[in-house]
Amino acid sequence: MNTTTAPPLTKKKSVPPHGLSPETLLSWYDDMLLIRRFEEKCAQLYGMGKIMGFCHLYNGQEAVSTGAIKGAITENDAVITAYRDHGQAISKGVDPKAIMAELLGKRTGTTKGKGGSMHIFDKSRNFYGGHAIVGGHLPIAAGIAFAFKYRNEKNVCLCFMGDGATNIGEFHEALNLASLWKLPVVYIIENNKYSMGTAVERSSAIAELHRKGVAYNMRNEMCDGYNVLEVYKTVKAAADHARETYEPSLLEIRTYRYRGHSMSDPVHGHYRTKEEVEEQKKFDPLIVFADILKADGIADDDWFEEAEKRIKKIVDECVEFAENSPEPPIDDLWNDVFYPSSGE
Amino acid sequence: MNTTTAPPLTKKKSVPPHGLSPETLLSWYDDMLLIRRFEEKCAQLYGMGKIMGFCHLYNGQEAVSTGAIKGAITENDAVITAYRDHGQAISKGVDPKAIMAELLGKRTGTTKGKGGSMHIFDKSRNFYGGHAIVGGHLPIAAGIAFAFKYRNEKNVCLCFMGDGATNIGEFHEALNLASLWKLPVVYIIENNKYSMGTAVERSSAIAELHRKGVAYNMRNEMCDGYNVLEVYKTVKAAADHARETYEPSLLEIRTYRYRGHSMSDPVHGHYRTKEEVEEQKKFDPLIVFADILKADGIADDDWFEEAEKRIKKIVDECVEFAENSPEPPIDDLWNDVFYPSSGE
Amino acid sequence: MPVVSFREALNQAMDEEMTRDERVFLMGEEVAQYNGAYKVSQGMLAKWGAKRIIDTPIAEAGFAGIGIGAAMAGLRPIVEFMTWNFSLVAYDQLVNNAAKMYYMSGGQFNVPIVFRGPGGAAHGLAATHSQALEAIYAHVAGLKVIMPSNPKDAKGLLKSAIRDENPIIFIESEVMYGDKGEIPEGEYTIPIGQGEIRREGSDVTVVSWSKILQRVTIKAVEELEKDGVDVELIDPRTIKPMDWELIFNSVKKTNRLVIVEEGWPFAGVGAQIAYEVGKNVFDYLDAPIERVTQEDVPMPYAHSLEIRSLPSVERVVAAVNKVLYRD
Amino acid sequence: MPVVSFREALNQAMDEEMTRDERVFLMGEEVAQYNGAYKVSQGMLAKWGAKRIIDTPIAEAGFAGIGIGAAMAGLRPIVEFMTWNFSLVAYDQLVNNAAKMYYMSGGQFNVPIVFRGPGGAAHGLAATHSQALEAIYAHVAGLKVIMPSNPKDAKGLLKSAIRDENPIIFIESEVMYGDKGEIPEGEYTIPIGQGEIRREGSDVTVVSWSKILQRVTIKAVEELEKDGVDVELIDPRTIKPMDWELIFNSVKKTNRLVIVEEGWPFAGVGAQIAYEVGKNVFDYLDAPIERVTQEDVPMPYAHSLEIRSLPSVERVVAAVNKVLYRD
Ligand SMILES: Cc1ncc(C[n+]2csc(CCOP(=O)(O)OP(=O)(O)O)c2C)c(N)n1
Ligand SMILES: Cc1ncc(C[n+]2csc(CCOP(=O)(O)OP(=O)(O)O)c2C)c(N)n1
Ligand SMILES: [Mg+2]
Ligand SMILES: [Mg+2]
Repeated sequence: MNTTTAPPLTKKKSVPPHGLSPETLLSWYDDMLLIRRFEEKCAQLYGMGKIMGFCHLYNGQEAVSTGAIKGAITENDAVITAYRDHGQAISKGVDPKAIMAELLGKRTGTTKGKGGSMHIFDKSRNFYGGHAIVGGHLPIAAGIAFAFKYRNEKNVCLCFMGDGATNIGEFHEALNLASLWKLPVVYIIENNKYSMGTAVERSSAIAELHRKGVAYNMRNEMCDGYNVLEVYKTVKAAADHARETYEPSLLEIRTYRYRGHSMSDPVHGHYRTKEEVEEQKKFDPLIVFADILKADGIADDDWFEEAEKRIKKIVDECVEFAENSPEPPIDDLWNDVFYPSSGE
Repeated sequence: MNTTTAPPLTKKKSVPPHGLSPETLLSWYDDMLLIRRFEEKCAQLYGMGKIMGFCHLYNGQEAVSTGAIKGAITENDAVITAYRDHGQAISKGVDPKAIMAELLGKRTGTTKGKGGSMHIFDKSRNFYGGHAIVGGHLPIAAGIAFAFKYRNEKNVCLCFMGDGATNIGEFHEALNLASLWKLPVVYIIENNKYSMGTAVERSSAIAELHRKGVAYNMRNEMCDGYNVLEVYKTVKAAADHARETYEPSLLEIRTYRYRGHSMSDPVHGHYRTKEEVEEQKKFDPLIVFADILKADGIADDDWFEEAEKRIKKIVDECVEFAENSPEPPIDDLWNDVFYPSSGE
Repeated sequence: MPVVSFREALNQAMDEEMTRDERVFLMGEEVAQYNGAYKVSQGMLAKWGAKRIIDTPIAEAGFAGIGIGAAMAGLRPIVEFMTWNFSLVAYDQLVNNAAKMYYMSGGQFNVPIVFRGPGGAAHGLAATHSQALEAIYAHVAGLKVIMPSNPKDAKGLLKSAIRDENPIIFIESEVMYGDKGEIPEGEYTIPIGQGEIRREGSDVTVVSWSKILQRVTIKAVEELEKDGVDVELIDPRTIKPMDWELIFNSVKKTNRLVIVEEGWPFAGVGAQIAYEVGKNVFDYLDAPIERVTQEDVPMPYAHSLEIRSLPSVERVVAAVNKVLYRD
Repeated sequence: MPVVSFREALNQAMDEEMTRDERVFLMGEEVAQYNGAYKVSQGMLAKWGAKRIIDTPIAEAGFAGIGIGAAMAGLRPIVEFMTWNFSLVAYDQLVNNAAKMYYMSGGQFNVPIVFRGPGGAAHGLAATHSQALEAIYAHVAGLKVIMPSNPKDAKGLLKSAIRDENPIIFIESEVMYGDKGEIPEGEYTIPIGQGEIRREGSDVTVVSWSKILQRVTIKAVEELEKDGVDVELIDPRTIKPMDWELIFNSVKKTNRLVIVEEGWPFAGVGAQIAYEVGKNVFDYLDAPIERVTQEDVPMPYAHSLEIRSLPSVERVVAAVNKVLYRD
């Protein structure tokens, strides 16, 4: 079995769906570009030893985060993901300054320096983290959706996972329960072809990961993750379906990670060739989307130059903010273990 | 979703597969009858307080154990199952005297009184237990098959589980690994319609449980578990396939449990009606098989009368043996914790 | 005062809290249609309906995680484990998600959830089904562990647990479900972290909890009383946070301590109590602290072996006599 | 004597045992093609091939269970957890199957298997990835727990573990993998259950193990030495079974004990050591036993908080001074 069943990589000009204003589309490009530049800065800072621990970058997968989160859902919808979480946090509207401060372990970080790169949380944005035990957040996503339904709210929960996460037991339990109980959750597999150094076909008995939904009688689809518009359409349909019927979906979005698994993993070597990575970069989601925007006359070269400047400034501000932020006071070590209970 | 997709209950005369001698068929009937009478005796002894703890009886499911174990596999093949394990142990040739002694907590029991009803083991018969944590033995079964393949042996491992066990994470992990690595294991779901008091359609998002194999690209089939010959054919095909190709199968065998989940659970009440149970008993595997044997002129009424006497005698001997066996000495408490290691 | 069974006390606590707060719901295997494997949720489906009394498939990690997610999103789940033995397949959810979420999120997402069910040995359930697991939960930062020994404490503490804003490990005992006891009229709660002196005494302090306290330790204390030994018996009720002052003050008075627990000895809860007492009231100790625990073996099935493996009246009496240097 | 890294020592142990016994194989995430997430299995796939060096999907319960089944069926698996944090999703397999199988089967199916990988905190991995879990494994009847602190012990003990007929929990440390140390020429093993006196001394006994011993306790001992304090430093090397005699005899000599461990305080391994010493050499103790442990909180990310949460040289020195009544 192999993954050639992936939709052919395509730069084909796909017309923006009806009802999306140029402003909206451009804001999506900004989001993707911000994620890209933000991550490049992270790599720098990690190299300088300013970011510690594990740091998993999102380069190459931006269209998934932007199309699904910034594009397909609303403020009140929830997002939960794994440890490769900077991109989704940004798309959900989490202040990039606070994310950068978190990475530097500062008191102004998203979790006051407690969680670090793998555990970004922002309750005000309905961003539920940032989870580092593979598969551990899949039932939590169903639980968030359970709460929405319990309160008769029409919100949905988007849950992102990697291809490797589809092989762990909690995937099975969470999807069966979500389907059995009709919980408004959209499970999104970001299939970037590898789980650390293990190719999909070496870890899953079926390579068409969305087909795992069949075992749960769950609506399932696959789409091209290089094209933000395709991602938007696919996720929007699933989210709307969940909103109307409470029925969950399992989506497989084919994408690719340009960097190593984490900062300690080389870009290529043991498990993939330099050629493979270069080949993939021809379908860079930023380029694919830029081509569409140009072809549709929504943006010209000047605009893209401006965008680079605008985004660079934001990233610089993030670093400045983070660098100038205070360390957490030592007393914080003993805070936030237990929420003070009025109960008793 | 409901379970009406089950094969229609049938007493249809199915011709014994070619190559099965009358002696063989009659030995199967003996095996089924022994299990039935053995379990009835267990119920009595439990009522008298001689058997302690949880005791899960097999009445109604005999055709599965006999057809699959006594029928379809050989001495060198391995069997592993859950806590409803007396029947499979008997079919695998474990001495019923030792099983009964175990239930009475005697030193002569299958595990010297250490394991009890839920943990029957017999290494000499390649009977790997008797496991009481739902789903916990599914990866172990794959591991036994792994060892067979590692040593280039042509044995297979039969792994029995209940319908409820298909919803737990280890089902997913074990089946994916067995298929991915081509391990010679046959997973058999004994779908008796209920997981304790929970009907299949209230616990699984799909009621056709064998279809879960699709998610693992695993050979999967369903068969009528009331007819020992159908069970034999289906399991034999899967076991032979595993022997030849190392490829696993997932079999769903539709059956029914006449008694409560365990001795503390009433036969009917909360989750099923008296009528349902009575209706099911019309398709008692012993009756179904007896009709076939008579129709084929392999056995007559006298033979069946004889069989009852023969089996009753065996069961009486089991009880006598168990009753007269010694309790384990207190020192046994501290034995068998660690195997004495020469290693260091 | 009304007399109710342990089972009814738990049922009342859940029922009253569900009345008080519509965010509270109960989820677990066989809790609804079957009225509970041990009938603790008797009648609750009929009264509250399938929205709030929910049967689950056998998927402990899955429904524990759903409870955690629901709690993060504003609900207050009660998750029943049919027995605590089955929580081991959900251990990661409790340790990495329930216990750490509030801290990891920098104080944003607290997890108000109660995990409850029977723990310890019953009779003849053997190794996989007879585990007293309080130590492996109390060891984990971010969890509170409660183990009541009687209906009054069970109801009062379960109500406090349901109202608590944090994840709670609430361990009962299936052999105690039928125990009857008086409970106060009407509404009451018992604070988490507050132990109780079950019997005042001056000769020796004995700390014990849950079923072993009720089934073994109390009997031993009665025997010792006949024998002229005046035991101060302490039921901590909450294992973590432990009511240290209560224990320290008692030992200051008696100068001797015996700890009786059902769990395995190595790094058990009693080891922590022994360490804290040794550290904090060292100068008051007139004898080495003794512990009575389960033998360091998996639980056997045979009755004679099972009872020998668990703490017994004889072993408790012997331990008390030892710290009193009597023989 | 050859000098090798901790990583190489482990690699040699596995390689030598695979040469000695063809039933031995290695299984885990990224152990083969990637040569190990931390390169402990460097070169092993190339040498032994895919039959005996096996990459697994992310399914810890699944492959731990496969290892257990293979061991029951006559093989001798080494199962690597990328880190011990991930063993929590397989906890039931280790506790209910690996630990209990031999006993439950009445002495028929022993489980000769080694579960190994790095434990404890590294740098900035935060709450889910920084857990020292020895206590929750040592608590369980039927498991042996080994925690070497240097290349020599790592190799000798891993070889003994692989040859042992029982399930072994073998906990390493990713920050120690690069540590270099002398090892004996050629074939050698170190017995499970045998501690080592790392430094003889007369004033106070300090028991510590694994990374904390190597990174923190030794430094503290050096500082104390300058300060004229003569510490007897003991590395138990095996957590369970613990080498009690070695510790008791040392305390009989020094009359004082400090235990330094990375894990959480409540019902940690140190609590058991404190209890055993208090019980067995009570009359020799001239001061309350002190423990230095991780703070009772989940691990934070920020460096300053992380180092404050873990045992430090300052805290160890302070504890030693305390039991010596110095200030
Ligand atoms: C239960 C568990 N096992 C192992 C790990 C170590 N680990 C972290 S990420 C990872 C690979 C995950 O790959 P995938 O799910 O495809 O996500 P990706 O990194 O490609 O985004 C592994 C094995 C873990 N965090 N949790
Ligand atoms: C992990 C786990 N959860 C819960 C239980 C309690 N339990 C024992 S048997 C059972 C029902 C199993 O039903 P099924 O798998 O259909 O097998 P059957 O009893 O019908 O043969 C449950 C919930 C358990 N033993 N293990
Ligand atoms: Mg991936
Ligand atoms: Mg069933």
